Amino acid sequence: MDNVFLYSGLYLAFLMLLSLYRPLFGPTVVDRMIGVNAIGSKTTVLLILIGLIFHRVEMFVDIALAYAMLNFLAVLAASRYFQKRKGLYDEAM
Amino acid sequence: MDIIVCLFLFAGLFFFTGGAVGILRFPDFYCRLHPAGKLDTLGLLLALIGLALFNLHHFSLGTLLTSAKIILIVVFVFLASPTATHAIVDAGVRAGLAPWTKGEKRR
Amino acid sequence: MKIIGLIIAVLTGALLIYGTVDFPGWADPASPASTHLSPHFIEKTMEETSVPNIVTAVLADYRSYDTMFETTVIFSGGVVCFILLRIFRRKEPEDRLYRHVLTGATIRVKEGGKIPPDSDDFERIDTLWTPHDLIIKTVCRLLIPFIQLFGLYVIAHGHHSPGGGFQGGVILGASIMLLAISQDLRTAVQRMREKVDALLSPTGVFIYAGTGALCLLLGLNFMDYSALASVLYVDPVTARSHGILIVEIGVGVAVMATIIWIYNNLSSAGKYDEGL
Amino acid sequence: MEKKGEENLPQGPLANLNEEYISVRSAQGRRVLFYPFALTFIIMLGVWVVLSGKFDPFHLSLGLISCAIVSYLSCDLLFPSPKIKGLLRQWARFIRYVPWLMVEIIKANLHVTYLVFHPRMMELIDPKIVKFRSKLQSDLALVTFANSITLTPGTITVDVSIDGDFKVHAIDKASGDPLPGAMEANIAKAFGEV
Repeated sequence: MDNVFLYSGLYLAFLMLLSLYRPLFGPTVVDRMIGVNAIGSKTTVLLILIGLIFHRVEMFVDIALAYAMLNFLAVLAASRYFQKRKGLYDEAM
Repeated sequence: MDIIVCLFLFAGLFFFTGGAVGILRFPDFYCRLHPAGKLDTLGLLLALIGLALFNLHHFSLGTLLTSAKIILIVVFVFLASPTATHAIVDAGVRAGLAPWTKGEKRR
Repeated sequence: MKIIGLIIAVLTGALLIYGTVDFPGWADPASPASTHLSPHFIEKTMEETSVPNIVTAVLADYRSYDTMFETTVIFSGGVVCFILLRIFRRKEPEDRLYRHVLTGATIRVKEGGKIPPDSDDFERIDTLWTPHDLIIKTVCRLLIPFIQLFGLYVIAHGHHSPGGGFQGGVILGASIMLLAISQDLRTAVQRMREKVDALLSPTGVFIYAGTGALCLLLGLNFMDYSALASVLYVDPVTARSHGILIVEIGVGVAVMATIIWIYNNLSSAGKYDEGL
Repeated sequence: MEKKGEENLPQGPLANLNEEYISVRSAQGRRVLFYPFALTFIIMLGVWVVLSGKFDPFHLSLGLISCAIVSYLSCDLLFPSPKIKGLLRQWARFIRYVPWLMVEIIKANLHVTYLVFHPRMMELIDPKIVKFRSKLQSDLALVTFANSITLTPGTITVDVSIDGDFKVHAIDKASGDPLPGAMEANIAKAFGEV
C-alpha cells in the first residue's frame, strides 16, 4: 500500500505543478487566486498521504487541518484586499 | 478492503485531474471557477474518505478518532470551499469582469 | 544615504558568511552537537521531562531562555507597529454612513446628525464602501468558534502533537482576523478591544518570564521547572512537563494578541476605522 | 445578524425593537445568555474529544477550560438569536437533506468532468447569468442554498442579496435552467419553511 500512496502523492504533486500555470500566467489577479486555491486543496490531501507513508497520520492530520483553515483565510483575505484596495486587472495592463 | 480504499483514492485523483485540466482549458475566469470549486471539493472528499478507511486497518480507539479527524477536515472543506469560491467570484464581479460568452476569443 | 545602507548590508552579510566558515560540516556526525547534545535530548527527554515530543521539550525547557526572547521579539514587533502606525488624533469624517440592518438601506448622516450609537438597528459602515456579503458573513460566523477551539487544542497538546504556543497563537489570532475580514474591523475590535490586545501581549511575555523567575525564587536555576514541584504538588519530572505547558500558554497569549494588534494597525493604517 | 422578511418588520417606531434582533454588532454590551452558552459548550466538548483523543483527567480538564473559554468568547457567533426552540428537530431535518445533496454533487461533478475532457469543450459550454428570486427566509437557509448551488450542476452563486435575490453563473443551458427547482423545495423542507 505504501507504494500506492507514494505514487498517488507524486501524481498530486504533478497536478499541483499543472495548476501552477494559472498563478504564474493568469491574465487577471483573480485567475491567480483560483490557481492558489486549487493548489491549497490538493496540499491538504498530500499532507495526509505523507502522514500515511510515514505511519504518523495522527500528527499530520493536525497539520492538514491547520493548513486547510489558513488556506481558507488566505483566499478570503486576498479576495477582500483586491476588491477593496486595488484595481483587479493585471498589474501589467 | 485495500481495493475499496484504492477505488476511492483513484476516484479522488481522477476528479483532481479534471480540476487541474479544467483550470487550464476553460476560456475565462468564471468558467475556470467551476472545476476549481467543484471538482477539487469532491476529489478531496473521495480521497480523504479512502484514506480514513485505510487508517481503520488496525482498529482501535486511536485510529477511529484519527479517522474522525480526517472526516472533520472534509466537513470543514465542504463549508469553506464554496465560500472561498464565492469570495473570489465576488471580487471578480465587483471589478467589473465581464463573463465570456459564446463565440468570443478565449482569455 | 541608500548607498551607505547597501554597503552596510553587504558588509554584514559578508561577515556572517565568513563566520559560518568555521562551523562544522553540514550534518557532520562528528560535530560536537551530534556527539553530545542530540543523543542526550533523544535518550533522556522522556525520563527527564515526560514529554513525548522532543522538539517541544527542547524548545520550552532545554532552550527556554532562547524561546523567551523569541516571544519578546514578537511582542516588540507589535509595539513597533503600534508606535509607527497608530494615529490618535484625527478628524471625524464629515459624513458617516450607516446601514439599516433589517432592510439593507444605506443612510448618510451629515456632520452633527445623530443616530443613537448603541442601537442594534443601524450599523456603521465605511466611507470607502464595505461589501455586505451574506454568505461569507454567515459561514465565517459558524466557523470561528471551531477555529478557536482548534487553536486552544494545539496549544494544550504541544506535548503530543506538532504544535505549541506559537502555532496555536497564530490560529487563535487568525480566528479574530477572520471576523475582521468577513465583517469589518470595527466588529472585531469591539470583540477584542485595543486595550485588551495591548495588555494581553505583554501578559504573555510576563507569564513566560514569571515562570522562570518563580523557579529562581524557589531556589533553583532560572527556568528550571522542577522547582515548581513544591508549588504544584507533583514530582519534579511532572513539574517540568507542566512548566512547559504554562510557558506554552504564555507564548500562545503573546502571539495571539500581537498578531491581532499588528493586523489591526496594518489593515487600517493605524486609524482603526476601515479594515481590509 | 438576523434577517427578517417583509411581514416580520416591526410596525411601530424602530426604537422599540426587542432582543430578537440582537445582532453580532451589539458585542459592546454583550450579554452571555445561558442556553446558547450551554449548547455551544456541549458542541465544543464533542469536537474536543474528537480532536484530543486523550481521556486522562488532566487533558479532559484542559478541554473543559478551553471549551468554556470558546463558549464565553463566541457563543453569540454560533447562536446569534437566543431562541433555540426546535433547533434539534431542524438539525435532524438538515441531516436528512445531506444525502440528497451528495447525490446531486456527484452528478454535477460527472457533468463538469465530461465537459472538461470533451475535445470540443468550447462549443458545448454557453455561460450565462441566471437571475431569480428565492422564497427562503432565514439567513442560514439562504446561505445553504447558495453554497449548494455552488457545489452542484455547473452553477456558481455570484451574488445573494438579503432579500433572496440570486445571481447565478451557469456554465451551460442544461445546468442553468432547472433553478431554483427541486433544491429550493428540499432546503425549504429542511429548514421548515414550507
